[in-house]
Amino acid sequence: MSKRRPYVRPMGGWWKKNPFFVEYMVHEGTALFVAAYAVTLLVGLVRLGQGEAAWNGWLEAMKSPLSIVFHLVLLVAIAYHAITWFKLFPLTMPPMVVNGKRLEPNVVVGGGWTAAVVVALGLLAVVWRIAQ
Amino acid sequence: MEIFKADVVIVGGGGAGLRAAIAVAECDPKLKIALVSKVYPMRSHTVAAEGGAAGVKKPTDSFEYHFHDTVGGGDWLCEQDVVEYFVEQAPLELTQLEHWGCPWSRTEDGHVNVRAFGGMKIERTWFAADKSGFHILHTLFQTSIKYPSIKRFDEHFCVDILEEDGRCQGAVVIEMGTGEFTMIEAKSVIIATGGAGRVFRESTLGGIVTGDGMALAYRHGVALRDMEFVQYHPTCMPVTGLLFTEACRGEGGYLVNKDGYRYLQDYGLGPLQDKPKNKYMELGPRDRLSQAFFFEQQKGRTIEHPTLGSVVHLDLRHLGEAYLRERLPLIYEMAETFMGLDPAKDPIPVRPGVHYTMGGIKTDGKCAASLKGLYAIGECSSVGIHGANRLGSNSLTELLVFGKVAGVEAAKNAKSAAPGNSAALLKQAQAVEQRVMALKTKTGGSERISVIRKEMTQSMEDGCGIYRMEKTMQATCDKLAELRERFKNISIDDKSSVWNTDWLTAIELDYQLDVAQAMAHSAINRKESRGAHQRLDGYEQRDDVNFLKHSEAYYVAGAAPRIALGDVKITKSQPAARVYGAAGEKADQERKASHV
Amino acid sequence: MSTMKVRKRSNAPIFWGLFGAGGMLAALFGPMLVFITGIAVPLALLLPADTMSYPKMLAFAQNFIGKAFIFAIIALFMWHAAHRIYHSLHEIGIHAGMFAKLLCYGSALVCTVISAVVLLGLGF
Amino acid sequence: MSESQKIIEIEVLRYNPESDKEPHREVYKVPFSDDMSVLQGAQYIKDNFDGSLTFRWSCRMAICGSCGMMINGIPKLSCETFLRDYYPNRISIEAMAHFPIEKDLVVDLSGFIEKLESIQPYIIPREARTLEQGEYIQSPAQFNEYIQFTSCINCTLCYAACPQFGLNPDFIGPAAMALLHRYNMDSRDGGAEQRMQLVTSEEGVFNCSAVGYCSEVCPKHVDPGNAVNINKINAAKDYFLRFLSPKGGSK
Ligand SMILES: Cc1cc2nc3c(=O)[nH]c(=O)nc-3n(C[C@H](O)[C@H](O)[C@H](O)COP(=O)(O)OP(=O)(O)OC[C@H]3O[C@@H](n4cnc5c(N)ncnc54)[C@H](O)[C@@H]3O)c2cc1C
Ligand code: SF4
Ligand code: F3S
Ligand code: FES
Repeated sequence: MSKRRPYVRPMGGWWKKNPFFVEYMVHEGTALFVAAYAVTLLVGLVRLGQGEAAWNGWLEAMKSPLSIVFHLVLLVAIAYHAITWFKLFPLTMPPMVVNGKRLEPNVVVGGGWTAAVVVALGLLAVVWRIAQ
Repeated sequence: MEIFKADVVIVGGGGAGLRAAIAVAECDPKLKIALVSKVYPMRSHTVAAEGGAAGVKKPTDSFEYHFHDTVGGGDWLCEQDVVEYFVEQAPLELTQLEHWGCPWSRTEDGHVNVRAFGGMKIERTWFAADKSGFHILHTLFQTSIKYPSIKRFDEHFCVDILEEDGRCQGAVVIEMGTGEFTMIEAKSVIIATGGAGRVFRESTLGGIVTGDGMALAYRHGVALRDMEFVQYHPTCMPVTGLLFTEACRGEGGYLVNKDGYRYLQDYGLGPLQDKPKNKYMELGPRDRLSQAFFFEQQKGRTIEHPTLGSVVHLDLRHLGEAYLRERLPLIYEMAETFMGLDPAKDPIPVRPGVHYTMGGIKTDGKCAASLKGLYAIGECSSVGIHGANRLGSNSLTELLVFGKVAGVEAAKNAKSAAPGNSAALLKQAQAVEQRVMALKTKTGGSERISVIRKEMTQSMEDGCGIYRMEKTMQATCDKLAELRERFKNISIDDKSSVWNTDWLTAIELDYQLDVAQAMAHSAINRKESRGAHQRLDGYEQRDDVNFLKHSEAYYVAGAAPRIALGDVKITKSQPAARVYGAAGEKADQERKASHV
Repeated sequence: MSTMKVRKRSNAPIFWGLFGAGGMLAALFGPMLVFITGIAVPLALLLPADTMSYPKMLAFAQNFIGKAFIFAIIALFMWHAAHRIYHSLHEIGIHAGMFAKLLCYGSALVCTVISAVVLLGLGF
Repeated sequence: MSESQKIIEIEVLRYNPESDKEPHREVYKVPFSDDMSVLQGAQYIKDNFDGSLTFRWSCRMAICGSCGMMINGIPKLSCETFLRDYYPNRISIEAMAHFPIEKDLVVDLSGFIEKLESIQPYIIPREARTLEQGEYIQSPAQFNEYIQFTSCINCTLCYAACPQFGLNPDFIGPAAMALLHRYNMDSRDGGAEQRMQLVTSEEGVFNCSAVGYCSEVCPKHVDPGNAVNINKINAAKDYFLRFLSPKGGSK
């Protein structure tokens, strides 16, 4: 009979053991903040549907210091999501070929970041236009 | 003991073994094939081959040229009829590999490209960057998966072949993961276990290159032919022996001594060439280049490195980083990681190291050994194409051409041979098991395996190096006899069953000692200088009268091998002076003129 | 030897597709939206104080494009988050199985439905 | 050996299935020189201290793929990792993560080999060609589509790096997917559709959560994580478009 007795090591706490994995968990963790923001917006939307008074109440709540701090945290977390999202492009996207040459990973990432900044400023501009 | 009934058993999953397995499977899908390898097949040492595989490709080339390069390169110790067959099959086999997916490097127009190699008149080396062996091996391995009749015994270690009724009829293997034995019954047995260069100290070879199959056949009375011819590759990494492929020179690298002088021009390889020119300078054959190193060292013109010892420089700087990264990426990385230098900026210190065993299990042109039912292919075999010195890139092609031949022959034999006597075979296999187990279970030994191995490799290097002398060869023979004795007294630390590499290493060492003896005794017996066998003790010349002969070493239990001489098959190329460089070109022209 | 097992097709592409779309939207619009709705407007920075006044927002939510935008942001953010959170739970060793799956994807679904109902209720 | 010999401490995770309940650590003091690899350190231990220390190795030149280990917790080829880079600290070596340990540094690779076999890693010709017709023609652009994915040496470091494989050993994993992708991208091959079933299956690409560490540790720059992720896109296309295409995608 075989004397083999393969030993399987437990996986517990794997994500704490390597800085690479810690970073991974942090960027995965941004999802909590994305969800929190979506819920905040959803509440706003519901309030909007309930009429002007309800909506204004929501707007007031958004002005509370707690809310401001909360949104600052959201801003950081979601910005981090945006940064890492594009940083993963060389991994998650097919290679981009321009003139028969593959784009370097850092060009791809840089391109993604630039696009994100342009879109964000565009959004701000549109909102600003509408608000006038 | 487990029993597995196959039609063909192949011991060795390198390039040769895999090609043979596919050939059997394609011959007849009903034949059951057992493919045994002590490492997963894609780890076999074929994986390390860098430069490429030779086969006529260019319109300016011809079978004729490839034939003459090979026979002349082998110093006329080749079986010329076999070489003829070889050169004709080469392009077909290389194309076959392309169809199986091998990513050969290509020209801009999408055809397979060829590069220059040492001792070759025309560029005819098919290459896949500088990972040719890697790609060949992986292509073969992956292709082999297509055939359901190939049953692999990965990480199974072959400890003996079975002989019954004057026929070879199977093999006994140990499953490394459990330490358990299996008898594989088969009508045909193909040995494809690779070279034996690890009996030397500094070598380009992987740890598995221990000559197992050679020793197995040898112990069953099959001759080991031309074992004294051991190739030193001129450009190896000092200490580790890792290889810087000949393609470095094929692509235009220079070899320079401590004065920055391209010394090869002093050794009949000149005149000096700026661009790589076939058969000139750095593109001379390996034996000549390694010998030139030896003399440079004697003259005190090598570079004395504090930790690396005597070296010369392989200078690639003038080729530029971009070109080097494209054509020699592996070399570039190796220089960076292992030596911490940048080949585009620094010359690489190199010196010769043991690289290839020209000799091996004696077979006929169809890969059949003298024991019926037994075949041998690849580096462990001597089918007769390398003679006294192998030309770079002929060996990978050999794996394919003769792997296929052996597969076809073994299949034929398996279909025609009568069934064996299973009971008798099992009895034999059980005896083998007992003998091999005894090595592990015995107690009271005092010799460490590593110590014996170290003494063996050092002694082989001292006695059977690039240049040889009676006295040192004798010392090596004596040392080996002593080590054979001491081996009986080894101790094995590990007594367990699962993955007992301590035990397997001891079995390998046993094989190595046999092979080393065959080499040393063949060498001392050859009183001339030819190809890779060069003497400095009064036998500096080639002696065609007495030694245009193969050496054949026969096993004698408990004693030194018996060495006999065998005939060489000469068809169309009569022995001539072996010259390169300008002299070579002149000789070529004269030969042509005399033919007209 | 090639053995062709019959394998079960994974349904992951649906969730993965929603995850990817949401991740992309969050990366492109997320930070600026948070800034606008959560910081700039409440603090009247940069933008006029009435940027998000009831009439303006109502008009926006009644406009076809505005509706689609709001819906996409809320729903896809949720699907993105649900997918990641579900996986992370599994990764850190909380194998809540079906429960976690229901909790994560279920809340995404609930949010999606609510936002759709409200948006439709606001009329065109 | 000279007297100025440096000594490094090597801590090895050892496991003998026949006598140990679970792995334990042992420390060896190994004299070393600057050109010594971690593999040579292990060999030194085996040769001089304990012949029972067990590990795989062969080529010593980072091409056979046998010598992978966790070195200070990071999957690496021990033959191209040098002791000098850790000295004077203690260095720890351990069998590759996520695989069952057979003995000491040797892990069970049979699962990986089965995966490799399951992807049909051979040319399924797009169009037949005889040897007499010579080689297939492949333009530089076609060649560049797949060549990177041919460089995999099957060292399985990427599996030791991928937590998703650790969590679900059935996941087909990075290297096998890279090889699958290699054949799909080869202009000579027409088997992509046959291989799709595996890609889209429950063992397939969607086990990957784009951790990306596989590509990070790959010694041959195969970027297996990219192969996995590109095939998520392919699989998703197959999933949604199967109703449209006449053949109905793969079943
Ligand atoms: C660094 C290097 C570069 C080279 N470059 C070139 C080149 O550019 N061109 C060229 O033509 N040639 C080259 N060569 C030579 C060529 O690569 C080899 O001669 C050839 O690959 C040998 O192939 P093989 O199939 O005979 O053996 P291997 O590939 O060595 O395979 C041997 C097989 O036998 C198995 N085996 C051995 N013993 C046992 C046992 N006891 N039980 C079970 N299985 C066993 C092993 O597991 C392995 O699978 C090079 C060699 C080296 C070392
Ligand atoms: S993809 Fe890279 S890390 Fe993974 S097995 Fe292949 S070579 Fe090793
Ligand atoms: S690490 Fe694993 S999760 Fe994906 S990107 Fe690589 S396969
Ligand atoms: S020993 Fe071959 S890869 Fe390290």
